[in-house]
Amino acid sequence: EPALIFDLGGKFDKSFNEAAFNGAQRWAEETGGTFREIELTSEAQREQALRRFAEAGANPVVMTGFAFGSVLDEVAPDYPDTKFAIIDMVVDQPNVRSVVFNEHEGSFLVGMMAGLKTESGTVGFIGGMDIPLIRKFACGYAQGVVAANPDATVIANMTGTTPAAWNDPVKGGELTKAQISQGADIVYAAAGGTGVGVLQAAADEGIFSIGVDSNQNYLHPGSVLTSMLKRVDVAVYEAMSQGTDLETGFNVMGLANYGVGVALDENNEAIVSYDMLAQVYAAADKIVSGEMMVHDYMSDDSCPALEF
Amino acid sequence: MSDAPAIELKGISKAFGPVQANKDISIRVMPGTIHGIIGENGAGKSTLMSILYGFYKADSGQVFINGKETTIPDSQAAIAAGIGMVFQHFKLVENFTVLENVVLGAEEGGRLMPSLSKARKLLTELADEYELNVDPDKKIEDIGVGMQQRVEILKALYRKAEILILDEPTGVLTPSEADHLFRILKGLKDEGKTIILITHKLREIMDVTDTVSVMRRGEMTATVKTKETSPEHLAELMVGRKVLLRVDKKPATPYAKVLEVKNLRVKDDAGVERLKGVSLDVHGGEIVGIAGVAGNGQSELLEVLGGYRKAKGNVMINGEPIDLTGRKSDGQSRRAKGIAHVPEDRHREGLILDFQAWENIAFGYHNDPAYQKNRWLMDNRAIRQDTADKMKRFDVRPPNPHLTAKNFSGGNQQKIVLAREIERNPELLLVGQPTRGVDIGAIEFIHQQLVALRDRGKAILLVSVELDEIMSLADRIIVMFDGQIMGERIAGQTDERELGLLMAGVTDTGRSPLAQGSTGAMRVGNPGRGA
Amino acid sequence: MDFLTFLQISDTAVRFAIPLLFACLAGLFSERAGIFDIGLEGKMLAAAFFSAAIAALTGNVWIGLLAGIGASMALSIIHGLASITFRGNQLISGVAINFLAAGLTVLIAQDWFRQGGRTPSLSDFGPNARFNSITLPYADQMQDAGPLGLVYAELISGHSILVYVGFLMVPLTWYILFRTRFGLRLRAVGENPAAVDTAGVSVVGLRYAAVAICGILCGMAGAYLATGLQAGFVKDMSSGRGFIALAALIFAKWRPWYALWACLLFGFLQAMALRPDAVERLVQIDIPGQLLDALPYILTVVILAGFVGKAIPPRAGGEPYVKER
Amino acid sequence: MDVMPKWADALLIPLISILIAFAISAGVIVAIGEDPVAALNTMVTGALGSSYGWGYTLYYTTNFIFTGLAVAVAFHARMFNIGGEGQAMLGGVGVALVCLFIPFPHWILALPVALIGGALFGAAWAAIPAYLQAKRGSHIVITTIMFNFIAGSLLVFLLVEVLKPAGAMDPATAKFPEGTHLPTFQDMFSFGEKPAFRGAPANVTFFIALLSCFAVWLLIWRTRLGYAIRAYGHSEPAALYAGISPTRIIMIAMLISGGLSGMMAINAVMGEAERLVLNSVEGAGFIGIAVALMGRSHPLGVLLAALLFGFLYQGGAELSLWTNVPRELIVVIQALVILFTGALDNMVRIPLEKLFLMFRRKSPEPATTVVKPAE
Ligand SMILES: Nc1ncnc2c1ncn2[C@@H]1O[C@H](COP(=O)(O)OP(=O)(O)OP(=O)(O)O)[C@@H](O)[C@H]1O
Ligand SMILES: Nc1ncnc2c1ncn2[C@@H]1O[C@H](COP(=O)(O)OP(=O)(O)OP(=O)(O)O)[C@@H](O)[C@H]1O
Ligand SMILES: [Mg+2]
Ligand SMILES: [Mg+2]
Repeated sequence: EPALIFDLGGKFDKSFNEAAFNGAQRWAEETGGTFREIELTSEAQREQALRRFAEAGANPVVMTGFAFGSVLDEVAPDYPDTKFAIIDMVVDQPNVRSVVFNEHEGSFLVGMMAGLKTESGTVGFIGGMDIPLIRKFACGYAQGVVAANPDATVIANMTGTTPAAWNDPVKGGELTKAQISQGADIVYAAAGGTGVGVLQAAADEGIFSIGVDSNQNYLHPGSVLTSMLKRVDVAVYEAMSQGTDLETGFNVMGLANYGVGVALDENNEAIVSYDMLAQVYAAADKIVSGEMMVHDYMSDDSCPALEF
Repeated sequence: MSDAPAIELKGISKAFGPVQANKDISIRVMPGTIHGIIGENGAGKSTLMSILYGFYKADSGQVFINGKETTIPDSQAAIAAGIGMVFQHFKLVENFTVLENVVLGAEEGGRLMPSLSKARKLLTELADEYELNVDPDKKIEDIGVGMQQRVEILKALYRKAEILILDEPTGVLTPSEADHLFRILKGLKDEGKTIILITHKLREIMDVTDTVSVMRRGEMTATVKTKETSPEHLAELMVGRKVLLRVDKKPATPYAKVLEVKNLRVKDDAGVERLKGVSLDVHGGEIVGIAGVAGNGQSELLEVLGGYRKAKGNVMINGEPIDLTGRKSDGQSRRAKGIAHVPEDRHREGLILDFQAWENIAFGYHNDPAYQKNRWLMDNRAIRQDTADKMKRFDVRPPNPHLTAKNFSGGNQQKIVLAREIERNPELLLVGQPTRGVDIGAIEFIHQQLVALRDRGKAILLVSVELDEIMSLADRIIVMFDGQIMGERIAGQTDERELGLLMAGVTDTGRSPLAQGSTGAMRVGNPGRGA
Repeated sequence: MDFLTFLQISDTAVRFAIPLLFACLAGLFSERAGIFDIGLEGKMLAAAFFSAAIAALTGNVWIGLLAGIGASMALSIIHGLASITFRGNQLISGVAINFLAAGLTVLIAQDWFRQGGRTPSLSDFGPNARFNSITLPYADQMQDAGPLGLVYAELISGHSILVYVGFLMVPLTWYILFRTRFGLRLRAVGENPAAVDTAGVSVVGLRYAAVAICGILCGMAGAYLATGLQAGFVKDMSSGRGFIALAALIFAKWRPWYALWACLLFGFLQAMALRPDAVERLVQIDIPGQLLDALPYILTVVILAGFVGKAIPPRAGGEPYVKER
Repeated sequence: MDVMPKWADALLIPLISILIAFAISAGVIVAIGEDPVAALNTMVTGALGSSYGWGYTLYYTTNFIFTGLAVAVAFHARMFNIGGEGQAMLGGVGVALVCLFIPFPHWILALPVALIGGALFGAAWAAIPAYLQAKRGSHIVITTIMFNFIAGSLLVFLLVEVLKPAGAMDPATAKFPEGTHLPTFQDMFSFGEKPAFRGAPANVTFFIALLSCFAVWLLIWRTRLGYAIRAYGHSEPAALYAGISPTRIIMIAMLISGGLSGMMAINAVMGEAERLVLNSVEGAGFIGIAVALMGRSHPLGVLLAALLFGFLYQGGAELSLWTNVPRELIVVIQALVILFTGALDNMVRIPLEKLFLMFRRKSPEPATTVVKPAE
């Protein structure tokens, strides 16, 4: 029986963790299997949850979030017969599968859409906790914006420096309003549960927003321009499907293997033009083929298109 | 005016937990009279009056006002029945104005401003009528206690009280303020109001009351017409036996100077000067008594000498100066110099009520090497042994070192404090109100112990508001008024009248430290704010 | 910082200040009556949850507001029982109430909505499920009518009804405290309850009244958080605002108008923490956000220490009124 | 006069209070549609049914002993130190600095130095509110609350801007070096094949906590300083009269209190996480209040109460792992325990006193009460 551990944002953050949950749900529906799950409510539970699941024979144990990294690094050797999968972090242990995403590629594409859609020439980015991973989103986004619209300005804000930043919709909303007042007419939220507040504020103020991780277009139809899909669901689904034979090692999910992408559905078809889509697809092709490189912030902790 | 009593209480009982404060008390007070109530501390006087005022609820009993049975569940009902009360401890809001205090609870209508302006008019009328002048816009914290008491009386009158209860109103007043108060009370009585006056001072009872009731141990022991009784008789009723007022003692044989105080000055937290240059000395083998109305600096003097108030000036013990401001100005350093101190308030300072007797015997002397097992730990067994010995010698009952201090009666609590301090055989013993709230038997014992210490050649500085106690115990008497020494007398060569005048700040030029350079006329000083 | 940026930060500051203000005035009523209340946080949190939950269930934010007030009142009554009727330690009671709210809101939220301790977004329940912002008349036209017009359009207009109610509460509180019989008695009971008692007024009644008012105002604070500022409840959403309100109360020396300024100041600090860019442009140095976060508390400690004007609490504050030992 | 015998005051009242708190908690569990008996069962087996469970229970207990003692010591000086949370955070910083920057060859050396580091930092954080209370009369409760928040911000700043290793995403320090690894119960008590306490974080600090209980008992009831602290706590004017300096007592009591809170970090930071993370205290500072209240500020009582809360914590974690009851249930129980043992104490005491009084009035004077002096 596989197990899934959600990070602090909680299963229903409408974003990252929820995507993981959807993947597990899909696996359960397709195979009729069951899985154990737990939502962490405190830091100290991480290790305990891992150990308890491993001890109880759950296999594989899937966890979402980089914060599990150091804990898993320690726990994994204690349970050599259990397979672990961690998302968003690389843990170098023989029984661990590490899944990371090329968020900068997906962010580049939504950035392009923002650059094409903006009327004010200013677009915003609201990150959750200020960590390299989120800067990677921001950097990809900014590159995309500039690629589509060289004159555009990107304003970037982070919600905070602690995990609380993933779950602070009030602050997200206020940051959005601040960016709107600075001229932004599109904001991209890469902030977990905080993003709920961002999207809400954008809808309230009548501007566009861009969702993240899950398809968030349905949250405010006509206001959410698109969502940067990060197929955590796929990663979880695959891990669970492989079961005890989970293939360990390093696993990158990018545009090429449909790990990231943009969300198009009936909720946003009216606001996304054909021309816009054509340009985005063209760029995606180029990225996949290697013709175009999107700079990854985490490769050298710097960003050519944005200053933090 | 009907001939029904203005107040009649029948069978009032009240217990506070295990303490039976009032037991089956009945009393009748006729309208248009002043009725006195006397009794020892803790006799239950305040409790009885608080029940009448609806502040406490009686466990049983009935109240009749003007012949009608009245239930008084709360003070509102008492006010409605025409009762007003001035409490022993005033019930005023310190940072409200006089006006606000008077209106509080008697406002008219929900909006404040109209009732305030209406009250202001009424207040000036009342003030004129009864000579109760107060500034309605002054804050309570800015006026003296005498003034505060007027506000309390005005509060009652504003509520149209026909029956006025005053609980120990003169304890905080100077004699002249007290005289003024009694003039007012007589005026009220002449208007037909009924007044109940609680006091400890037999003289006041004899002067102003028409009838007087005596309480003892929660019971009403007698009610008599004032004209038909005498102070001695009342005292006997109060304590339940003949009172021996004189202390048996040989004349003093003073030795060398032990304590020398020069020009001591103290300011309180509010910056008011409470000691204004006090100088005195005490020799070994004598008891020097300090007389004065409470709040004239005696407490501060003891506190400075005892080491818990900082001061300016010079103090020497056996010729050695002691630190009045620095690190060595604390109680521990004083004790090291051989100063022991029986504080005025045993509940507040002298004892830790929640500590057991043995812990209290070590109190203040907890650093004594005899009480230590080693460098780190105290030797509790030694302390308990020592306590048992001391309790036996001082006849503390019950002689149980493990009993919590609050479970001893007042007299025995005081004996514990005295045992602790006197058994140290100090060079100088400071004693404040040694027999306050202590029954007569214990008083005798305590006085004997003090005299015995004196006879061992030690110096004793005694502060007491009981003039009788000072006169019978002290060899020399110093009178304090408003932070200054008014005069000094040899005990056998003075009388209450002379001391009373000094206590009121009236001094003859010859001997007063104040009078130097003055014209030689009689002077009347201003009282300081009471404590 | 240009004027517009300033206005926009102020606008955020107003929204942040309002929950503080409600809670601060709540504490003011309670503490002026002699009941210390460190449970403002908990009451706010409980109110936030119940207002959002009931608004979600009924689709009507006004019913939600009532529910929030009810929840906050329930905790107030517990506090009253502990500190008035049973003469317990008010601080301990406050601590307990904070925990109670933190635990119960999540527990109930999980039971009702199964969303990990949050309510669903209120925007899913129709337009009446939350307090929407109100555009004051002519706000749009005033936008270009000089700086005053800008202030009107950007700062004054465009808040939800509770914001305006919050500001109205300040003069109202002042009036009640200093111009009514009730206020006189309330202040007296916080200074010397024995004086009130002997004047024939019920101390217990007054203190319960104060605690109840505190409950109502905390309820509005919480409801504003969850249904005005946000569209739903998330776990721990009061995130220390109750304590900042407490700090503001001390900062304001227990006075209503000062409370307004203190809350606006603290709201402004919070708003500045959101705009490190503007702050940096203003002061030319990079102030760590954490310092801005901590500033309200630091300022309060400074005030408490009496270095800048002494804050003297109501004299009978924190002490149960004991007539019979 | 004492209405009730000592045992009733020390045992009966807390016991009844806890029973009420638990009864209400059971009601809460029923209300959210779970079975309280099954829940209790899960908690007991999870927390006490295996050496693993005990390993967690005792780990939490260790934390709570420290913070409980901290609150208790301050209580004896009649100060309500709500600042345990912040003091423990700072204690964590002290421990982390010691562990990261001093190369220790062996934990035997690391432990005492880290202990001092943690205690010093914790005490330092308590010193400012203590000073303000002693010298400026600022209410210790309010200042310690403020200091909790300031500590939180300071810790974030330190972790994010100063101590976080380059490239790391967590706001946490680097892993402490091997030389600071404290022996866990698993290291100490695993004999033979199957390891006991496997993976559980309980470690040698537990014994330090027990020692601290004893030390605090000695301090409070056997030393001059303890005597002075208690005397001051009962009556400030009396302490002044006796020559006990309030400033000194306030400072010392708070420094000890803060130091004890800081020592908690040995267990949580050095023993468990082996690095300083943002939330290593996890509310233990507040639980200390409940523990001290329940334990009547006596070290033995604190120990027992800490054990109870350790059980609740571990049991609650198990509960949320295996059932749908969220972990917040423990927070609710904790709140109820604080409410009933602390604030609503009189609700139990008053009726009980009446009962004893009735009983005493009927029966003749029992042996323990006062004998009225004969006259
Ligand atoms: N509020 C109270 N709670 C408990 N016990 C009380 C209370 N008030 C008074 N007592 C007790 O009741 C008894 C009677 O006290 P009361 O104040 O009536 O005496 P009193 O005659 O006025 O004494 P004093 O002359 O000192 O004013 C005392 O033993 C006292 O300790
Ligand atoms: N406020 C109080 N609270 C509790 N118990 C009290 C209180 N006041 C008095 N007692 C109890 O009542 C008993 C009588 O005390 P009180 O001081 O009235 O004695 P007393 O008759 O005046 O004796 P003594 O003559 O020795 O002073 C004491 O044993 C004490 O335990
Ligand atoms: Mg009295
Ligand atoms: Mg007595």
